Amino acid sequence: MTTRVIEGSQAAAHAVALCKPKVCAMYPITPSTHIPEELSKFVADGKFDTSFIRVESEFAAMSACVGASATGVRAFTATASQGVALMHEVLYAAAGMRLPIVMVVANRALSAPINIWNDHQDTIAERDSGWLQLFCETNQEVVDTIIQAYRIAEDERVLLPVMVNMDGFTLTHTYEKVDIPSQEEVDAFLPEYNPKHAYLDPERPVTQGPFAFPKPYAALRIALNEAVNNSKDVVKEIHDKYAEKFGRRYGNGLIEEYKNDRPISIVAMGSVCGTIKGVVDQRDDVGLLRVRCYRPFPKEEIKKALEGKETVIVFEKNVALGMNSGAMYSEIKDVLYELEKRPKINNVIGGLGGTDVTMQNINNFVDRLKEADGKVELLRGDPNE
Amino acid sequence: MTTRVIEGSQAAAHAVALCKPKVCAMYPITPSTHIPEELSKFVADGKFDTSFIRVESEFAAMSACVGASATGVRAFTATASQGVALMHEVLYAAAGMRLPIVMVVANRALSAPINIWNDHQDTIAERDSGWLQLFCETNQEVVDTIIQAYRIAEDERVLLPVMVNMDGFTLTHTYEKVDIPSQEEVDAFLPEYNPKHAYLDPERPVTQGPFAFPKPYAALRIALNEAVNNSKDVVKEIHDKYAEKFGRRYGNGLIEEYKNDRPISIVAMGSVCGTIKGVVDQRDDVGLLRVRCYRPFPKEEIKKALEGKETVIVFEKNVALGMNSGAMYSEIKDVLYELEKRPKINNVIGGLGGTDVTMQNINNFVDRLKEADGKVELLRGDPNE
Amino acid sequence: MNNIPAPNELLAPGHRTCAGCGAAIAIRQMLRAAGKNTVVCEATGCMEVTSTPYPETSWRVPWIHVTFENAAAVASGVREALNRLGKEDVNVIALAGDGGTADIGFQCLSGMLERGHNVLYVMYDNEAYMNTGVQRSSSTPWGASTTTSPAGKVSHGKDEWKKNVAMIAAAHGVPYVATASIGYPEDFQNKIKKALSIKGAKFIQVHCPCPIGWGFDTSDTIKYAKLAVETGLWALYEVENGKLRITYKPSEFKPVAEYLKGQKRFRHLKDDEIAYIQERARKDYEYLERLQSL
Amino acid sequence: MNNIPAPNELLAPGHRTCAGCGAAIAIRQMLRAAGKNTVVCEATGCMEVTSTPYPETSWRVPWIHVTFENAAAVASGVREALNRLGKEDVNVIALAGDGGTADIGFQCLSGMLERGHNVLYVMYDNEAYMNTGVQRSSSTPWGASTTTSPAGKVSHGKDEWKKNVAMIAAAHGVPYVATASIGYPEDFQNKIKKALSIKGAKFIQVHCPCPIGWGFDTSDTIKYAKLAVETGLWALYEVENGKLRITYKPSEFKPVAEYLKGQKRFRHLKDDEIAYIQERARKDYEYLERLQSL
Amino acid sequence: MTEEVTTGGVIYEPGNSAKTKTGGWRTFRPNFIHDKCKKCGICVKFCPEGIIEIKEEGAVADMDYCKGCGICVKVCPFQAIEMEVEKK
Amino acid sequence: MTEEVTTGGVIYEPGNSAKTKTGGWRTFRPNFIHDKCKKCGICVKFCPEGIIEIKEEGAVADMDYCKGCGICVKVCPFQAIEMEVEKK
Amino acid sequence: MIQVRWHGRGGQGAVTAAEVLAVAASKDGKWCQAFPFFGVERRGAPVMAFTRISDEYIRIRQQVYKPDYVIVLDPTLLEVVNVTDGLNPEGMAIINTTKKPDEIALDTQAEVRTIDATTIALEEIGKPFVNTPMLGAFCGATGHVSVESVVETIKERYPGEIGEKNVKAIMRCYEEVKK
Amino acid sequence: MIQVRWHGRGGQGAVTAAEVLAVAASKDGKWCQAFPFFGVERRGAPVMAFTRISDEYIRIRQQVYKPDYVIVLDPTLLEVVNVTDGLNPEGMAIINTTKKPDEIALDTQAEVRTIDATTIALEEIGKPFVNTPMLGAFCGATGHVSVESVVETIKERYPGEIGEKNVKAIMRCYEEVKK
Ligand SMILES: Cc1ncc(C[n+]2csc(CCOP(=O)(O)OP(=O)(O)O)c2C)c(N)n1
Ligand SMILES: Cc1ncc(C[n+]2csc(CCOP(=O)(O)OP(=O)(O)O)c2C)c(N)n1
Ligand code: SF4
Ligand code: SF4
Ligand code: SF4
Ligand code: SF4
Repeated sequence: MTTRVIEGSQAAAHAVALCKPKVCAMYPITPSTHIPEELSKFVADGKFDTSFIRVESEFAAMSACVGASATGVRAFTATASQGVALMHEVLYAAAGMRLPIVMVVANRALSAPINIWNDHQDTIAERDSGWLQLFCETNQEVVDTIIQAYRIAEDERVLLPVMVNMDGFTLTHTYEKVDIPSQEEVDAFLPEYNPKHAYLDPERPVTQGPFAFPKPYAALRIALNEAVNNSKDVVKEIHDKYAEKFGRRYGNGLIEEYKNDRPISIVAMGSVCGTIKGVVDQRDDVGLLRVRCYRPFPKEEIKKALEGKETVIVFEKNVALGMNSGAMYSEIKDVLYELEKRPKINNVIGGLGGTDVTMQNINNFVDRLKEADGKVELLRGDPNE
Repeated sequence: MTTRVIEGSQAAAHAVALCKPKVCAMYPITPSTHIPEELSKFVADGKFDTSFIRVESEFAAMSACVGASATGVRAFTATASQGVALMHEVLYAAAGMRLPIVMVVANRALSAPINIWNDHQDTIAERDSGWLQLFCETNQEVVDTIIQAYRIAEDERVLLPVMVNMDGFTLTHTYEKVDIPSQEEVDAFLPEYNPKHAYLDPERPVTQGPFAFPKPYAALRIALNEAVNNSKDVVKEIHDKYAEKFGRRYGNGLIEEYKNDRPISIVAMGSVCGTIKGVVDQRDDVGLLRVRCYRPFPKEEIKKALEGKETVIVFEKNVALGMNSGAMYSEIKDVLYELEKRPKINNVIGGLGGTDVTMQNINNFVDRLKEADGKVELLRGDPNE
Repeated sequence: MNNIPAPNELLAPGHRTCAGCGAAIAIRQMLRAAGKNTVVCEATGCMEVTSTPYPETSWRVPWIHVTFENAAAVASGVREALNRLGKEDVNVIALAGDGGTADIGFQCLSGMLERGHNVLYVMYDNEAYMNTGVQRSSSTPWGASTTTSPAGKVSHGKDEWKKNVAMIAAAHGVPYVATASIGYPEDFQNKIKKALSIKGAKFIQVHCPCPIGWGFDTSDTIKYAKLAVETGLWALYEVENGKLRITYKPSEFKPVAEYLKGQKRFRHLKDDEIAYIQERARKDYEYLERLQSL
Repeated sequence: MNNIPAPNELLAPGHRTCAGCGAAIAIRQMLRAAGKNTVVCEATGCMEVTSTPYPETSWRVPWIHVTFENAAAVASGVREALNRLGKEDVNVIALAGDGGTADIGFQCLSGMLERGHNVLYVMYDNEAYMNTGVQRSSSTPWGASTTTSPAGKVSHGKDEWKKNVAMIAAAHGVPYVATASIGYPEDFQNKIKKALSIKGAKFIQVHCPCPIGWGFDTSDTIKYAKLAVETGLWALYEVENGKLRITYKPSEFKPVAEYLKGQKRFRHLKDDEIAYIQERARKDYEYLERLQSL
Repeated sequence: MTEEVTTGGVIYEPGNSAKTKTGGWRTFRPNFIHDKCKKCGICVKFCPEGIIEIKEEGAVADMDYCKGCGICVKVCPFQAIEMEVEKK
Repeated sequence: MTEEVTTGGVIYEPGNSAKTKTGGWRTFRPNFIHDKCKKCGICVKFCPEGIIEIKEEGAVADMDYCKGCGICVKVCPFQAIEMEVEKK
Repeated sequence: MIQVRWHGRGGQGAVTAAEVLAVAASKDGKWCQAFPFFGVERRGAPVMAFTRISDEYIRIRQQVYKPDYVIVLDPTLLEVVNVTDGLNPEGMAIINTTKKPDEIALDTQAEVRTIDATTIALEEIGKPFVNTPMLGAFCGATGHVSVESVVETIKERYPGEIGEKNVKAIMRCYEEVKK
Repeated sequence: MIQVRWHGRGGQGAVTAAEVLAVAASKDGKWCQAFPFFGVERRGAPVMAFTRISDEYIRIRQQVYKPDYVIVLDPTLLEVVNVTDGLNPEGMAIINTTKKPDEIALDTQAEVRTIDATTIALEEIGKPFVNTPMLGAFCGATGHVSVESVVETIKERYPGEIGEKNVKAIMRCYEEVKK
């Protein structure tokens, strides 16, 4: 283990190299680009032994990862925004084929208009795809989560691809202290990938990605749905094992509660949770529920954490156009629907296209909404708004 | 007006030709292919005067539609499934650029595994994109909705692209009686497209699709969100105008209630609603709430229609993986969250990958779930299940 | 007796191609030449849909399909993974129809060729999107009637000349590019073997008539394959390290009309249109011979 | 005095390109030749990001950007729409960098060329993904160090030869393809004008050095543009209806080392590597001359 | 059709499509006339189903799969195959 | 930066980037020596900003926008432009 | 509502027959639906298509599991497909074959009628196109759709000589099946 | 917690300086954060970067609106950027310029110090690289980070002669700014 003051992207690259993916297929896109750049340096200097495929698009990046993973090796890619969007079709295919690819997404807004800064629209748009999604708050968590991600993905109860989401710029381009585990430590935690279900090998000719008639299709979707559901326990379990070995925890691996014994609870994801914690430390009426594992959505855990709250404020960085709210707002309401006594619940959409979310903003919306119910606000990005 | 027994795709093609789009850019994919084929015949016989672009992919199809629409002409495409998925990035761009393109989607399951039959996963995955989505029950409705769609899309309060969803095979490949309006009738209803906000013309050089910094980006997203919200009234209004002129109505244009004065209400979309109506006609405990306008989601209308129900059963043809439910289930719960007395609510996911949904299936799940609360079932596709 | 049907075939019977399918013949011939130490990465299309109706498969080699447009990119990943596993000797073949190659999969192909992965890409060219019901592809010949380029009152079928995918692939500077035809199996199979013996990215375009899409009797598949070559409409050549060589030239060309006439897709063509095709075929062949002399 | 800054320019000042940007020069030269009766459809890249920071734009002609990869497809739609509006006389130019053309936008380009829309596609070739910070594209030259093909202990920079996009475009059989350089504005502008006078799909690849990405002083942009041509590494030619013509050949070639040496991206190259480039440049030019004689 | 499925839809039994006897599609059947057969193997190369084998007695097709396309009939240089209406 | 936006982000004012004076980026400035200028116009063709005009007195650059790249200095065949440190 | 199931082989026109029957029923003033079994079948493979006919508007969209009538275009199908699956015992199977009903032991309680449509087609049309002739058989055997409407539909769709020939074949089947 | 804002031009190394300061602070046992203003600036355009330094773990992620210190690498920026925007009145602005503080009327109540880092850089490094020298100025003027840690960081990053030269420039600025 070494501690370094390092950019988020570099930290991610170190973690990836420690996981030893045999194939990395990547395409540059702001703000994820420093990850392939850093990995390219490792490769050019002979420090990282991988097939680095400099693909012609993100569509090809994900396709090559699918090919590599289906051949039985660990595969990696990183992207953002339009890159995620261009992968859309292949993302669904990768999950349906049950291939444990790991992808880091440097979350960024989607066009149009084009904008290179952070929000979560890019991966929120992939929430039905069957990919697990883990959202990180700090660069340390990015490192830890990438290493956990491969183990989760490759677990036989899961066998699904995993997205590690880190906020573009706010994490990718920020330097801060990060502990980087040693290769030995990671090797001990993460064994070699040795698939039983799917690998292309003339010694054992299998067919992958066939055509399915209605009934087997439905059966395969049902099995996929179950695998995604099952992965929740695995995310938790592997987070625990990692915590045991490396001494770092993020709540219970699924959600993190920070002073969440207050009457008001903010629900949020990603790096903004740091700023929210800053606000929580300043006042005594509000706590934080951070959703770390967004897919699968840890419904029971969230319900428990929010039961008995007076007011819930869901803060999110996406708009579900046509719902006039963020995507998670409906999901949290879904979860709380069954409660005997429902909290008041409101939605704040902020940080769109990289607009800053300040402590002032957070204090203000808590003050505005603590008595409200069913209100949805969209922030314009003024620091004092 | 002429009445014909005609295949759904042909009916759609007739409606499209009546709307006189100047550019049609299309790529074949089952089960939407008969639409471009039929239009190709019209073109080859000199009956339909359009630029028919035989693009190299759906990505290009939507891109060419964007180019054409941004030049100020009506544009059309039709696709399904993987084709919708491949357009994903451009769909968001088209909405963000506020271009009133109309697209017919012959809804079909998404890979993997590959399957060519109907479910709704393809367009459900685009529900945040800013596209309006109208789901049709019959081929007559497809015709009427396409004609309405252009007028909605081009309304200055809207200026957004519209998807007309028709179930693959169940509608596209089914022959039934359809009234086809005359060209004069349609011309009178649908004036020429004459955009003020966006057209490429050297006489008035505008810049479309620029780069936006955080604050203008957020402001543009907020404006987009508002436009999507506002479109609800326009969908209703134009449906009413159409009904006045052509004498056909689909509920109030947003939702359709069928004997929905019973204690149990099934909520559903698309052609399966016909079969559900068959069941509703047979029993006296259950009614139907058909969601015709899925985006924007008509929250108030749905709330009103479901208020006071004992049990709501949301039937849908998609899985929101990681939520262990369909996407609309959470949305309906969101809508009903605010009710003082919440109905019991359950979710049935069926029809995946073209598995048949029978009256027997519907009767069975109503019987199983009428007392239940919070149950989610996935059907395997057995006709007696 | 052997209990396994067609034991020497790497594409097992029971596949659901139409009777008389030329593409099925192409794949059989290809697999015979490639042998079982081969992984096939296939794009969506007739051959994929008909050969893998879950839980059945006709493939006796490892096979993967992901989407319509990414066979070459998937193959890039498979190749690199195999190399990392020390299986450099396994052949990787990317396989797609003309639509999956010349149109929607063209970018993945171009990227794969440019990066030079040790992959052989085989384009089976039945000259339209057959799986979805005979729509025009860029590889459809000029004048052919398809469901999206139908002959009609104001249309004579497809407006554009057939896209020259093999020459475009050759312009990528890869070590080996060839055209072939199922009517000439030895030529085709030699090319497959040669390609697989060369390291780097290779491309072979094999012409395979489709009775349904072209409109002829199921028994005439090979007849039309041969006629395409004998009329000079389909030339058999290879480009090795930039050097073009015609591998088979008919001693005398038959008139293109002989090829065109029996096919439904061409039956609307008028004499002057046939003459146009004849003339262009002659010129193109001449140009090819000039390239050969370069 | 006129109140409008640079009134004769169709790209207004105030754009945010780096000082000394070669691509900005290319666009200025292009617009001068094309004139104001022109619609530009641009891909994401340096030129797009720097010229349209909402609510500002540097464009004085109608301009549209949609995504990184679809300039050619958008242009296809714009072209057809203009035709339907009776504006056949308006020029449509699709514009993209080498990444947006040779890699991620290649399929849309190929489709547009194949269908033969009356569009001129201009690829401004600064030989890497500059907007995102100098990553390797397929148009990056062999041996160049970029952030994704960095020179390092076990790497000499990019492994593959520069993709020959112009010749690949020519293999599509379009009526006009040309290469150009900002160092030779008359040649470039003549080609733009000629291309716009021809109906159908046209392609021009213009070489434009980037001081940031290549690593040289901002004042040397034109020097390197010219050196590329004078060393024979970048040939100026056009292909009209299949006929290739070199439009400018230096009377004597300078050694490639003169071009390579001042640039940071090449400074790690060893003598034998430079010799390899020299040899390949010579051969490629010879081949071009043979094609010219065809 | 079973509803038990494999993880990711992987098919582990190579070539198990041979379970499906496409011979049922046939309306005509090739009749191999062994007297005329020279065992040249040409028909083998062109059969789309890959089901013709050269046996001692001459070329033999596995009629479980033969779809009756008639290609073999046309390519045989020795008229050793004839097409007949399938009699059922 | 205003938060009032146009529908779809369309920009209606062609070339309004001229509001932004990129002259502030400059650390060096070109000095046009009109005595030496032959008005050949070569510098005009190569300036990335498009801000050199040939006036009566010779070539003149609009210093509101000149980023000081120095290209004009290098391409002028008559050494009629020199680079100086920007004095502020 | 009556439900009809058509059995044929890819390329034999079962879907067209199902559709023409719907059009004809509509001419009789009825509501109708026609659709194929949504397969990926290739030329030669067994296929199915369906027609629903009713005096009332037809809402339901489910597949047909219990047809009232089954029409088989190709006798060779009897060996590979269970054509009477789910057939209404009060209904009928109409088979194109040279055989008599009792020669083809079908597993059904419904009535079975046979007709040699291939011979009729060869004689009248000159080609073994049996899908339109079998429409005549359906009209003759069941009376659910008027043969006049079928004839009218065929004439609209195939004007001229070819239509006339088809009509002759239809009428012959119409008459013969009654016997 | 203290917050530092760096002003420079694209290419002058403001981001690197912000980062090095964070690394050095970390060597002093502090928590730190460094990040650029996330722009699309090109070479030559004005850019900003930030450093946060604290004895406590730094959670917050918002941008810096009220810096305690402002460091300006390029005097020409004073005319195009409001470098003292939001500057803590108790804080300080440190400007690389040949001028005296009172010659450059800045709109701030905070202390202003100037240093001719360009000349020092040219003399010691031989090139006008002012970002590292200005780190010395920050240490000297504020004492929030030890110059030893900055020197150590620079030596690690630029081993050999170039590092030594930088260190000399840093130390000169460190001393001179105190005067
Ligand atoms: C993105 C996408 N678009 C369209 C399709 C529909 N589709 C599947 S196969 C096919 C045609 C394949 O044509 P070709 O590649 O020529 O192969 P063939 O069917 O002729 O064998 C089409 C259009 C698809 N599966 N995915
Ligand atoms: C789908 C997608 N992938 C990646 C990007 C990120 N991106 C934007 S511009 C660019 C590089 C552009 O390179 P090039 O086309 O060569 O133009 P240049 O920047 O050099 O002018 C990249 C990688 C994007 N916008 N969209
Ligand atoms: S990076 Fe290069 S191409 Fe991009 S603006 Fe700067 S100089 Fe121009
Ligand atoms: S082609 Fe004819 S002669 Fe040759 S093996 Fe086949 S049947 Fe026998
Ligand atoms: S008829 Fe066709 S399928 Fe049958 S054996 Fe001959 S070639 Fe093969
Ligand atoms: S290049 Fe020199 S001589 Fe020519 S116009 Fe410019 S300044 Fe004058």
